[in-house]
Amino acid sequence: MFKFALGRLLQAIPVLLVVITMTFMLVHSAPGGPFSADKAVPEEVLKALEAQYNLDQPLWQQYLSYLGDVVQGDMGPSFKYPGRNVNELIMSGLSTTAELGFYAMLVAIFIGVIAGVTASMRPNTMQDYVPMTAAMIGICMPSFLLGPLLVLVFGIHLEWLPVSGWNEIPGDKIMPAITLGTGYAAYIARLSRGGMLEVLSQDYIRTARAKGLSEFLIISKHALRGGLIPVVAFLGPAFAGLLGGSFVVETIFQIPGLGRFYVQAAFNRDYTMILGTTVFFATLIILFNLLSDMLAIWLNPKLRQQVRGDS
Amino acid sequence: MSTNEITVTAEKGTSLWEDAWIKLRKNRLALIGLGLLLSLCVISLLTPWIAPYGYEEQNLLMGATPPSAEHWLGTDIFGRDMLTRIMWGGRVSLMVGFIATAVALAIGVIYGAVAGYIGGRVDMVMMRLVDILYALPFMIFIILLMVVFGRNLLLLFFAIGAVEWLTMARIVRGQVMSLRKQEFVEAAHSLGLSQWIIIRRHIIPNTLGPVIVYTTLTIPSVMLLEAFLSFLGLGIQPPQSSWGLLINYGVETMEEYPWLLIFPGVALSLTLFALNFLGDGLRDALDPRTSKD
Amino acid sequence: MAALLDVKNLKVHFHTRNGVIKAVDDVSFSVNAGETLAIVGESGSGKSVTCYSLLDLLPKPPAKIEGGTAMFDGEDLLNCSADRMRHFRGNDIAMIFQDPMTSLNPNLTVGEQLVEPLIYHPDKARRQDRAAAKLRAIDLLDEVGILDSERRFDSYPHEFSGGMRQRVMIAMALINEPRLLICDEPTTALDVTIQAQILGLIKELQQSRDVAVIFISHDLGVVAGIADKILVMCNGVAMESGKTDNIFYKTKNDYTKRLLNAIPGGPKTMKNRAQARNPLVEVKNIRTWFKDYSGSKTIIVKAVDDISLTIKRGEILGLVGESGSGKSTLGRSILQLVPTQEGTVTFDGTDLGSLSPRQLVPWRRRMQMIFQDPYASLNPRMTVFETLAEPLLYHGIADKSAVTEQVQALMDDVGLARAHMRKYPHEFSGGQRQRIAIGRAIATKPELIIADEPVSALDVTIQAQILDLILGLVERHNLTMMFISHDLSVVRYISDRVMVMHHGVLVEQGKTETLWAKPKKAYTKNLLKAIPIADPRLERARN
Amino acid sequence: MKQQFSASIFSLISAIALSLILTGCGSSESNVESGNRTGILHWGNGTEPQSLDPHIATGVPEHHVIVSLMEGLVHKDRETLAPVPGVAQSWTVSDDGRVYTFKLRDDARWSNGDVHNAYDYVWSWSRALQPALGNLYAYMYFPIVNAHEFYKGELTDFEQVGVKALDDLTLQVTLRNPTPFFLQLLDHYSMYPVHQATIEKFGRADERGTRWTYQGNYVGNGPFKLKSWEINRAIVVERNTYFHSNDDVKLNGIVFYPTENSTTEERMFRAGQLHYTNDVPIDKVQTYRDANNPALKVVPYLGTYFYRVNIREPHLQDKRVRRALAMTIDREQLTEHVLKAGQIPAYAMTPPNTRGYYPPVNLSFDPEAARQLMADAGYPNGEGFPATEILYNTNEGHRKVAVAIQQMWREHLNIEVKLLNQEWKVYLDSESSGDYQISRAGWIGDYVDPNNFLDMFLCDGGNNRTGWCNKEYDRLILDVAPTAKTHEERLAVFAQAEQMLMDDLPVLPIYTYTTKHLVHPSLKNISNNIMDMQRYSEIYLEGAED
Repeated sequence: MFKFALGRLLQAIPVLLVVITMTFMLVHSAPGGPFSADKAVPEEVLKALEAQYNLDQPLWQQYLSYLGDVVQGDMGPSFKYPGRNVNELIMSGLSTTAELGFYAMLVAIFIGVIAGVTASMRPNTMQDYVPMTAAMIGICMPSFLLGPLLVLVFGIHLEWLPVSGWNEIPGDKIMPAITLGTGYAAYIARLSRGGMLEVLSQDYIRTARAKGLSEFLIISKHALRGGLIPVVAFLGPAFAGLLGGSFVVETIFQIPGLGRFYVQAAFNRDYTMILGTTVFFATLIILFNLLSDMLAIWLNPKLRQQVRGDS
Repeated sequence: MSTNEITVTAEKGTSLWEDAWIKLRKNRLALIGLGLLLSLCVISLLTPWIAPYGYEEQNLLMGATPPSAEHWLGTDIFGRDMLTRIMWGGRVSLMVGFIATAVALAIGVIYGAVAGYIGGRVDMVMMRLVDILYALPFMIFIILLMVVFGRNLLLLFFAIGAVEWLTMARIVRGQVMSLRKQEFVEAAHSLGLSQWIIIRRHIIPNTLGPVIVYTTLTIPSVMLLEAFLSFLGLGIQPPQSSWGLLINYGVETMEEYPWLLIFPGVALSLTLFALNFLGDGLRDALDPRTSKD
Repeated sequence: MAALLDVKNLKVHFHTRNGVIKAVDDVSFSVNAGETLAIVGESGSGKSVTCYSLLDLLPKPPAKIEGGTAMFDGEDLLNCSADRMRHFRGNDIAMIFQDPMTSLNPNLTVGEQLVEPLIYHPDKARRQDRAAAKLRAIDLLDEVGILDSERRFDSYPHEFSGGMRQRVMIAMALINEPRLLICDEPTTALDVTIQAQILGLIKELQQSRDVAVIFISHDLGVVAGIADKILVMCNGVAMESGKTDNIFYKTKNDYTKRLLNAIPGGPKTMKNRAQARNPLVEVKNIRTWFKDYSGSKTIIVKAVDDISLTIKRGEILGLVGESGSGKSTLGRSILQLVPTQEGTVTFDGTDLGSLSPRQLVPWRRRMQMIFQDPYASLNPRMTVFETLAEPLLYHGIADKSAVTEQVQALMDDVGLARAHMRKYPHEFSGGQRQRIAIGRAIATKPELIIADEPVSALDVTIQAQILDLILGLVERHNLTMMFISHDLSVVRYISDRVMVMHHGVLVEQGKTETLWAKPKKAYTKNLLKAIPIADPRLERARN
Repeated sequence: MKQQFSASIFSLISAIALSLILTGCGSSESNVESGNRTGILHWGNGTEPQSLDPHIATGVPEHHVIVSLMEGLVHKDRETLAPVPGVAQSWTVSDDGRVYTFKLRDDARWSNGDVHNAYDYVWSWSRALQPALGNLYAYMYFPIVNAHEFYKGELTDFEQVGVKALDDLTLQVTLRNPTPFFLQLLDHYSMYPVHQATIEKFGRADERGTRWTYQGNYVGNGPFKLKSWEINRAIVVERNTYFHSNDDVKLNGIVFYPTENSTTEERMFRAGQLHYTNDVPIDKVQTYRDANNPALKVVPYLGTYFYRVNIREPHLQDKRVRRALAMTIDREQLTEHVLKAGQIPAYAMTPPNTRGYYPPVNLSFDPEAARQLMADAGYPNGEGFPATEILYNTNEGHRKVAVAIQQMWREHLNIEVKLLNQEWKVYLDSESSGDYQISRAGWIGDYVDPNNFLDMFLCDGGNNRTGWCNKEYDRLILDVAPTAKTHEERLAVFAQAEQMLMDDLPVLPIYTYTTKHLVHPSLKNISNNIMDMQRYSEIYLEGAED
């Protein structure tokens, strides 16, 4: 397992390097600099600002010094928030976004797996159609629509939940988590239905049935493990996507997360911040894909024993 | 029980599509989906002739009126007829949905198939490239595209295709990795067929099932992505509109003028369900291994 | 004495969109305690459906039991509640399935799966705690011949070989001391030596426990030795039933006769066409090793280890070995379908290993392969025409205008009706599919064909037809063939010369009849001894 | 079969889970209720402030926070905007209007207790004029003698700039010209003092982005002090006990929320999470109006929404075309039916009643005359009019205006105009590089004076961007107006200049902005001035009314 993980991490190095290089070129060739504003910026001020952030140096020199800093773990100062550096901004947003992502994932897995498993038990009956139709709606319901809908119903009309905020009022995490998780829940429902249908048609399910086990045991003990492997494979990319895609939800609910930083940085041409968040997200994507692969291995006893030797 | 205990022998040979059509015809949901989709397409095609009003025709005095005999689906804040705007929006959304998805499909399937079939180091490099593209800041990328190439609908297709093909490539690759170990691929290899012919004739057609399902999921997300890109300035410009944009605007006023959200939402949902039913039906129908029962 | 199980007028229908299929049509039989009933039939005969319907294991819909009774110990199995059915399943009636590879849950240890019927017993009074269940399970594992049972209790199914897994399945079936054991083709997926062991084990256990056994098989040879009674089924209908000896020696039914005749037995009847000089293929010291990267340490699998052989022009060389012996890899190595580490393969004087893939293309035309599984070896999305036309067009054997004609000729050659040209593989039966695959192999007019278990997935009557087709083609097209099989009877029936492979090395080779008469190596002797004989008296005499 | 049973188990579990999620918490005390009890104001503040350094910050959200933390020499009356004493107790102006002498309060203190005196201003202003600091509002200082020269680096000795501390409590400022709006400038945060010791503790005086603005480090002189600053979450300020008029301050603290999405903000207000919103979504204004909801406050704003016309474009060079375009924008319809928030149709650049100034108006909605002008310009009935685009930055409001105007021009002039929205920074780039034809723009006054609107269109004005240049106009703004003897005379000069601008119409004025806020009834002493300035030291909360 260790060797496997190490190999994948080594592969990540060139990937990250290319990501940094391409992003660097992208952001520096995008129109509008970090200091352009609707009120004209006097030439001398612009020069002074660019000098402060080394933007007056040739591009390759900026690139090399940026790379040097990143290798040492320093992602540089933010252009938009003078006095803050990218590292601390990412860290401040990360914990929130990670927490939001975690809850959303819980919602997604919980609802998704239940719906998918329920549907798979009686394919092509109402027990299948109802949750799967709901899943279809969930996949297609954009969060910019679901979020406000939830807010209007539960926040404003019923007054059960706070309409915004994070860690301020109890219960303020519920609606964001549901809003963010629903699309993934729907996807997981489809995946787990497919996986379960596949497994339920396996010979060993018939064996279990012939042994006289109850249907509940058959589902929970024999089928679930194999049936959820597609879900596990989806979790890694999904979690990374969740972190990246949390922007809309963070905006709707005023959550101080990384997604907002990222989008604000792009709009503000906060070069270092864009680069920092991109590198960070790329790392996350690689890490979570790795984790989900490792989980898939761990779930499969055959693969698990093969890799146990050296971990 | 083993499936080969029930074998139904068909008397006359049928082509893949004929065969699929026969099976599809028996799937009521898929037929409904197909019918719905066709009628939406026909309406879109005929919109310039059958739309009750002009899509840009404003009447500020008639702003945001609820559905009435005059305006069946009400009017937006400029007094433009919603039915007309949804019809015109459908033209854009359906076109973007289908064409951009087709672009993503073409690139994703070929890329995924090549990576999965060749495998080894080539696969690793190709998949790392996908990782890289996944990681790049999409918004900056779009803004750059816009600036470098100007704006037009073609670019919109390109931008959307550029994002959506990545997942498609991953799915196809996974499929191909398992397909290439199948005996019929080995048989093709032993016939001395070139790799490209094997990929094209033996591998890609057999990935149809998951590809169709993913495609039906992609089309709606493409339509919503189009709205986001149009928002950023890439893609269509007012007074033209699309379902995605209409929904976007509708969300802002969903308390005041709910019909501005509901009707475009219904149009998009109908398309989605139609696509989904048709997609599931097609997947089953196009799989020659499922008997025609 | 009332029979333990008495099935009367069982009718099972499948309701599909294309109409009703009568999978089991008015079948009756009975089994007594201590008795073995064999239900024999080819695929589609309804033999498995019959037994699954007893334990309500059929998917409903599409299956529906339309009529009949199945009295087990005075209770009708076809007409009891789902809850009551759980009391029968795994307790009074246990089942063993065909494929031990897929019938055990790969995610749970065998121990866990073994104790389940005990610790989740539907009858609370008979439930046991885990520790007691474990002891019982370990005892049973010992009994079915699993060594080191205590340690193996915590192993996963993939750590067992096929035969061992089937032993686990048997132990699992016996754990609640059932009174009726239903074995659904329990040995079909196993090698011949293992098959003999498992058959012996079932027989032994049955006698020691006095249970009734229903033994489902497509192979009359297999049941000859163990069945007391036989029921022959075809297309859902019972063709003939009676005592074993009566079925074999006083056969009444035509279908049963055909079944018996189709069993390959005896030597080859065609003359040996091998030309002594100038062999077509010469293999020298070939080694094909695979690296298994999946483990922590890279394991080298020596699939083919230092084998030399020659194939003479016009001969049929049989290659025999059990699963994992490397026989398929050897075939693929000769055709350059897998990379080899060492050694040379010379085809008609040319060293194939020295050619680039592009240079190899014209040679591929001259040597072809027929694969084992006619379901997997045909592209499901290509019609017969497309499958057969592809090599013709690709190698320039036919141009577009003549290709239809040539494909038709090929179809005639392999005995396929021309009308089927535009159909897809799934519309054909297994035998017909194998004909398509053979057609594809001979399309390029090759000189050498390597046939990798071409008949092992087929029913016995179809198997006989395909073997005759192959023999006919060899003669008509002057083919040279390497025929790979685990089934010694088949190899004997078709080959001029035989090689025996075991663990990647060549054990023994010689003229077919010489080898049969006087095997030199112990391994070969064991192999030959394990062949089931479709003759109850001979079988009984053997034991 | 048994499947029924397990299915019901699954649905049971999901039902329990759902109800747990939904009823997990009851409603507790809202922000507004607790705020009213504890004297904490919950304030919707628009976007996240970028910096709280008064010499670096730009933007309205920054302004709100900084004025709660800092105080200038002079500030404005919250209704009349007339200068009232701040840190300066009193001031005198010399007869020629060039020398201001400020007498400072003797009880002024920094929020850490340090004495706050006239020398702080000399040091602070010298810092604000350091070119390296990148102070975008440095031009606020340029009326001061030699300030511009120092800023450009032509002078290095700050002694020569017209700022002197005569003693601890006396500050003398000498201006280049009489500048009637100078006292107003002093209330702009770019002229606020900063605490020298704190800044030097965290870096050089001219170093941008040091940590002195962090929570725990920040030292100000205003009614509140910085308690915490969590980006994208909230900025919290609390009572500054060293503030000279602490006894008069009623609020115990303010929480500034970044509310960049006005739809969300409005929902927060409805849910009792805010006392005050930064904005009201366009479509909600009507709803609040219809319901006669007293929370809605719409007030005219010192700002003009207009379209720039790029007169470097050949077909837009003809001022008849520009006039025709300007005459066919039905501003009444636009403000009444599209914008619906009390915006005032604008027929000139400067908003009416800017310090007594009413701009000359020679523009009206007249499609008939406009068509004639177009025909004269060679485009009868719009024929042959080249393809033209309206550029706007991505925003719902801008889109609405553009869509309506597009249709008006089509209807009245029969010309096809395309719309083009661009992301903000791209739009800025296009506009400043002249890569547009017609572009939407807005200008919000920094101080109440026509000068602030009119000096934009000087030939080399950085914010001109239209290519329009008129030497006579430049002369009026730069030379004639500053030397005017009386206020009236000065206004007459501006009127003359604006008349020239409106004759040529390089810009098409559309409407005068309004500010829209939702204000909780418990919030008192909220100001309704045209600069949308609030005095946090005067605001108080009345106990909850519900």
